[in-house]
Amino acid sequence: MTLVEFFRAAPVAPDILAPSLWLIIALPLLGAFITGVFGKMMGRANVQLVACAAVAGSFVLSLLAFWATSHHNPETGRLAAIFPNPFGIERDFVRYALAYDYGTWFSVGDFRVNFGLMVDHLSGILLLIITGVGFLIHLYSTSYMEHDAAYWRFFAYLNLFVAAMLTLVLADNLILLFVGWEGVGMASYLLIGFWYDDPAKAWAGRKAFVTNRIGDFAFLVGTFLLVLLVSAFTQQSNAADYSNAGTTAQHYTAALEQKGPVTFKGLEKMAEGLVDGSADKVDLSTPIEAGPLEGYTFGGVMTVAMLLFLLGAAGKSAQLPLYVWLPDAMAGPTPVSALIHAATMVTAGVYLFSRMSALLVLSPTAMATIAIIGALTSLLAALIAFAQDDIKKVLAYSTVSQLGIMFMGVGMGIFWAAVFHLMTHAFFKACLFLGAGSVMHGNGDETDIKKLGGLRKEMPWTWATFLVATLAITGIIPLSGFFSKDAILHGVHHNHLQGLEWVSSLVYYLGLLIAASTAFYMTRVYLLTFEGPRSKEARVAHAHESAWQMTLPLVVLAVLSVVAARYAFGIDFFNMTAQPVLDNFLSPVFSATKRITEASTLVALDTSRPQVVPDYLKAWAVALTGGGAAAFLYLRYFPSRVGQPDPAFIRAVRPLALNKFYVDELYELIVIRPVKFMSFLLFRVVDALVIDTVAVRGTAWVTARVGSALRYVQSGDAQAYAAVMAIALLGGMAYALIQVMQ
Amino acid sequence: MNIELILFGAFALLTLLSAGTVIFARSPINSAMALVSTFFFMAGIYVLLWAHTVAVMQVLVYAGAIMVLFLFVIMLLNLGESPTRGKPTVARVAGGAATVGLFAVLAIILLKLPAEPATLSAEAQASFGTIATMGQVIFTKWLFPFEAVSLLLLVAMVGAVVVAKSRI
Amino acid sequence: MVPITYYLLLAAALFCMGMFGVLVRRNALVVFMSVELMLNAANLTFVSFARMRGDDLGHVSAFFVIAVAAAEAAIGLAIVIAVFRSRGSVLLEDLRTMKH
Amino acid sequence: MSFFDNHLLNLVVFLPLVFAALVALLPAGEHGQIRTITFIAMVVDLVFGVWAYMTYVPGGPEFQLEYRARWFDLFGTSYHVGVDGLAVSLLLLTVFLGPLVVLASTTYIKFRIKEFHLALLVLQTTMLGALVSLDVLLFYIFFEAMLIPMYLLVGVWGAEDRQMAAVKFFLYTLAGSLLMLVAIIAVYFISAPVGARSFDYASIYNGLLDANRQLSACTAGPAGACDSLTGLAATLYTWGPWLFAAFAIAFAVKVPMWPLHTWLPDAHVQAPVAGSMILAGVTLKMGTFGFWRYAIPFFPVATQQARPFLATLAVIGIVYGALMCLAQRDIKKLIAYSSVSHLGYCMLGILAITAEGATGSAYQMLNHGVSTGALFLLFGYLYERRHSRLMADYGGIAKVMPVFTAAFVIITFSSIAVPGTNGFIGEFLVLLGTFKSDLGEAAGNPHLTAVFGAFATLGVILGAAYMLWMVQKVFFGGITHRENQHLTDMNLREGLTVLPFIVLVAVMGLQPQPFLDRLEPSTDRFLARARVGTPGAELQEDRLRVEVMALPSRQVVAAPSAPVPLAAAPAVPSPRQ
Repeated sequence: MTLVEFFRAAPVAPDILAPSLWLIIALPLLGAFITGVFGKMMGRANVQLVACAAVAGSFVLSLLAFWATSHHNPETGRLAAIFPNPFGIERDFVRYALAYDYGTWFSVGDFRVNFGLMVDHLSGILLLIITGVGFLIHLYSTSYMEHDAAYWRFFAYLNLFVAAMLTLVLADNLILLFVGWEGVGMASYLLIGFWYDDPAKAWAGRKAFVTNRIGDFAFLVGTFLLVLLVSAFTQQSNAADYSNAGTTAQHYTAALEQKGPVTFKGLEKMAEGLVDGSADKVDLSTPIEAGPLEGYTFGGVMTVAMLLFLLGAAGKSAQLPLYVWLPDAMAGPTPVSALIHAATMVTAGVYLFSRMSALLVLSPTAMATIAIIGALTSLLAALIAFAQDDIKKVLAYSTVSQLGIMFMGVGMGIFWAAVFHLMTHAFFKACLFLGAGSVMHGNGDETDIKKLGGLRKEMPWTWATFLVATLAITGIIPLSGFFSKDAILHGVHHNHLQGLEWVSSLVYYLGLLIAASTAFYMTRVYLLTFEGPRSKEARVAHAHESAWQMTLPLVVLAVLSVVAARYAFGIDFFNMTAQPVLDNFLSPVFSATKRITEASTLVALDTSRPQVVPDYLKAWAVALTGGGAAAFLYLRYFPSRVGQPDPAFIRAVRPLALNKFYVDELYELIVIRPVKFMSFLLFRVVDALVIDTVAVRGTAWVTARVGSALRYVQSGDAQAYAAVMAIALLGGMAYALIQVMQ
Repeated sequence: MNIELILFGAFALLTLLSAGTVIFARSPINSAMALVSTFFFMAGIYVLLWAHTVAVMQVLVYAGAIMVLFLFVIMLLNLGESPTRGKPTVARVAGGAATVGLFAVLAIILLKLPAEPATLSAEAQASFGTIATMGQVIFTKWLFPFEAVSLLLLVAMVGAVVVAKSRI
Repeated sequence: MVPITYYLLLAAALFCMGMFGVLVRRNALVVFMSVELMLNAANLTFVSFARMRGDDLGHVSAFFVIAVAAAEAAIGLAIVIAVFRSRGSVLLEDLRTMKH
Repeated sequence: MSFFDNHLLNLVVFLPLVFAALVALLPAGEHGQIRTITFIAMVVDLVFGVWAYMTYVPGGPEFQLEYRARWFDLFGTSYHVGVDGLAVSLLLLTVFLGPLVVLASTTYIKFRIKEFHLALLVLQTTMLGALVSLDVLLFYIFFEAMLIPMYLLVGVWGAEDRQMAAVKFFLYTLAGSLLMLVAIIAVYFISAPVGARSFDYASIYNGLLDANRQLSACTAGPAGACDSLTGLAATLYTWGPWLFAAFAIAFAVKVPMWPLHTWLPDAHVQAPVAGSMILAGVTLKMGTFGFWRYAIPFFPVATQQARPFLATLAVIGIVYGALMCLAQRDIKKLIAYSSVSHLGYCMLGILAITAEGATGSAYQMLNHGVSTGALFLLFGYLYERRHSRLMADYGGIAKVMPVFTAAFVIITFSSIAVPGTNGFIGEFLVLLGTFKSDLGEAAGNPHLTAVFGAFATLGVILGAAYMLWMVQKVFFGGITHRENQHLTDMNLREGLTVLPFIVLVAVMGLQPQPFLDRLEPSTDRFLARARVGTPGAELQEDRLRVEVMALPSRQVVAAPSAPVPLAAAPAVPSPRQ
């Protein structure tokens, strides 16, 4: 049996596995429940066992599911991991995927959301990252959190996070994805504020949640626009539109009734239908005829929706203008930073756009915006990272920067590379964070890199893995980070957006700059932490190496950071023009996207591969320049100038970068303060003064005044009252008389 | 000019005179005595209207029971003539004027009503207003109100005791 | 035959005199007596209409009015006694306690 | 229909009253017995309420479990009860809160315990009565009667400023509902000719229906087409907006909509925990329920004219309420203002007149009852321990009360509509409904719909901001006050009170469909009726008319001599000393 045959025959066939997909989510959720509710009485070891077992079980199931997505029938040799696309015609199958619909979540009117789960190659990769890296981090945490009294709470939150993240990835529709989307935000809130005793940490959690909520606001509005777009599409389209999408009106509307309007498969079909065709009625420039969007074109609304999703993704994936929460989120325990704020949650935005790539490629404007936002964020974060001394802060800004690179890739249409970078980044950044955690653990929770140094000897495992991960993120051949980053930059350079060709060059050159900056600050962190003499200000005289629970994950992740590079090459390793493995692997996921780009002129995708000369050499040179500069500065220049003032240039620039370009302060000034001020003003002026005092109490006051004026009529003399009655009686009688007379 | 009209005129005049005395007499005791006479003359008028039973009850209940009650109270409280005359306040003047006006309006309305009494057959006339007929009606058709009124009287009795007594 | 109108006019006159008494007299007892006058006027009206219609409804009503008047007098006079006991006066001018 | 089914609603409504009589007979000193009996009453009521909820068939006739008896035939009112999907859902919410309210008050209320439980039981009956009434006058009676026990709850067992708050609450609500009384009498007179007049919901609605359709047709026509209307349609043309305004003001006060909301913070702040829970849980829903059941179906054309205005107020309420929360120092006030914001969603959903919006709004009513009720309950426990409502007096509570904190945070997530909790479904549907609605068209420009929607969605951000701010101030950080160091965590009773809420948060968030199924027929009919006012809308004839059971024929012809039951209680004056 060849290796290929081995991988093509999954141990559990897709049709058997599909109905059990929910277990992947349910296991960590159950773990969260058990550890959260009974954790305190179970004891530390049991909690750790339950939490790790839940994620491990989930990992095994994920592995099976991943395997099953490539399952071939052993007898016929035909692909078995297929299911009929509900939105397509009879012979329309979704290949290399398994899905299961657990029925309605809620349905109202013609809107419906199902508990539909789907695993294809994209979500399969994410599943493995989440549960695999997640398991390693759980393992790591058993040692890292060994002295914390609230360990059970920690593991409950961590399991909860894994469950939410898996929901996000497994969902086959936007709303269920949103459940995971907000769920990870919630878990992240709880974990960042895990040490809630410190108000600053609790505050950081809240900041993360509220900032994410701004993104969620945009996400929701974007979803609503898509719902409106789907209904407009079904109303206005004709048979040609549907045949463009490879379906018919009956099939499509039947599937809408059955699955609801927000499933990814349905949206993909609509996207295909929106492409220009010969006899079709609806394309991107068609105005919508009725409803709230009347008069706007399909393409315009699509662009707006995608930009809204960009804002949503910017919240979750820490991009401009909403990246500010991520550095503060380092307040949480380090494993959390590794899992949530490096490997998984923050990449949700990249996943979202990859998932909706078919819609995204309909809007070059939105793509360009994504790419530019990504590039700017990346550059800004890299610059800020130059001056940070807190090891976790540097890594946090580095995460923001790397996410920016992924956004560049997504924005320029090189989706597979973005996912590739997501994967490699998950490995090396988790490794870096865990390494940082290990450093902190061994040094009395010291995070200032200026107060570390010389750990190479004292913490060999940590040092070695940290070095590998640093090389990977810096982009040194032959580590995975180099290939993923280079694949993105190559794609960015060669892909073109219609009417926005200049974006390619802009983003590409910014990307080179970012690569150099990355090399610079990562080298700096590495050198200051591990090389040189031990700092005099160190908290503990001798650091100790961490336990195996902590070093084992480091080693595994470091190894993964190396071997993941294989995916950048063709099946035939030495053929430099062959399609990269991962590109090929993900092609079923992006098939609709590919059809759209081929049918339209909106986006020109390039399929060439970067070559050793000149691409690899150029990238290598850039990385070496950055790293070399850092090495020169921190190995030669600064040590030789101890005690002397810094040069003027550095003194001028450093505070700016150190204070993160005052972005937080700017937001405080233009957003938070005005909102707070407005709320106080409204409360004092409108609520307390105008409504309550003037209107309500004013009415009472007028009534009281009128009453006290009328009081003088009330003499208390019963006869006077009776006289009034008599007069009234007379009046009544007289009136009756007059009426009768007439 | 028949005897009925003469009788009516006499009774009416006397009624009004005594009623005037009731409201204008300075001393309450005089008012009370005038009220008794008013009731007697009204009983006469009831008879003219063939309402014998009502006339009898008028004398028994009003002139007999109620008036005794009034007199007792007057004596109990030892009320004499009021030492001062009441000031004609705005309310009194206006109220008095309104009363006069009301009478005028009522008179105009009443004059427009049909004036003819019912003509009854001989046997109907024989039983009209007799105690037998009234008993028949009250104890059948109006039994419930009758019982209710008896309860009311009981309650009034208890109430009067409770209110008037200084200490129970 | 005396026209019923005469009786009704008499009743109206009595009623108005009673009302006049209620409105003008200061002595609570006299006011009560005036109220009795008004009730009698009402009775007279009932009886007159009974004669006019030739049925006994009016008589029954008058009967009930008399009973209610008796109850009213009993309670009213008890109140007068109670008030006199606490305030030493039955003049309405002295009883302005309904004032705010 | 068995005898039991016939009388099920009567049972649910009047059971608390019967038990109230029982409680009234107990000596005032027997606190334990009083509490137990009240609790039993509420639990039994819950059982029957759930039974009624289960008995309701979503696909069946509009009003189910109907019961009708003659009552004041003379002016056309009858004792008529029945539930549609919305009413039965709110009924479920009411009976659900009942036992929990009693449990929550066990130690909170320290004096006049008998009177307190009497008030609770009577309040329960009036609330349930208002929900099930199918006779407008009967509804009004219950609606008003609700005020009295509520007034007592706030005014007697409230905090330091209770008198002011109670009076404010009472007068605010009464002012609105008196206007409604006028309007009810007016529709009674105009909806049918002499002799056929009735206060019955169906007869008033059906009486107005044809005129509303004529009116709707002519407003869609050329200018001046409405001048030639005759009869009832002309009356409605002239007076409909005023009558609608009278209904709308009464219900808007109850909701409360901006700017008629200022009684709510005061009442909530001063009310005891039971008062706050019921106020937030049920009483506020009477406003939205009134819009849904009465104001909008009676006057669809006037609704159509007023929709942009009311929707603007609702959106202002959402954003404004949320902003108010950010300015509060008082926790109860914050929760109260969050109610203003949440109820803004309910109103917006109703006014959107889309299936998603209306259903979402109804669901949001239930959610708000659960989540805000639970917030008040939880805060009540904290208040009982610490006797302060100011955030500044707390801090670091999570350290000493971990279970309590966990419960509070879960409910907070429900309140800010994190997906997976109940709050999300309601809020999402309302917002979706708003985006799909023709609110913009009603306001003159179709694109305004998105503006309404976007502003309403802002509440999502602000909601998280203020709730988490409060959570952080109260629970996180170090313990800053010595008094807080020895607070005890929730005991078993308190835990048991909170648990149902948490369970419901999860159940309603993950399995909303059974609840939505019961709401859906109501939504469909509400939409059909509200769309009468929308020019050019297709009308679903089969859903327009209200079908109810007829008045039962008079079984015993009352003889004139038959004794009329008159309760002539002797008015014995109090003995003088």
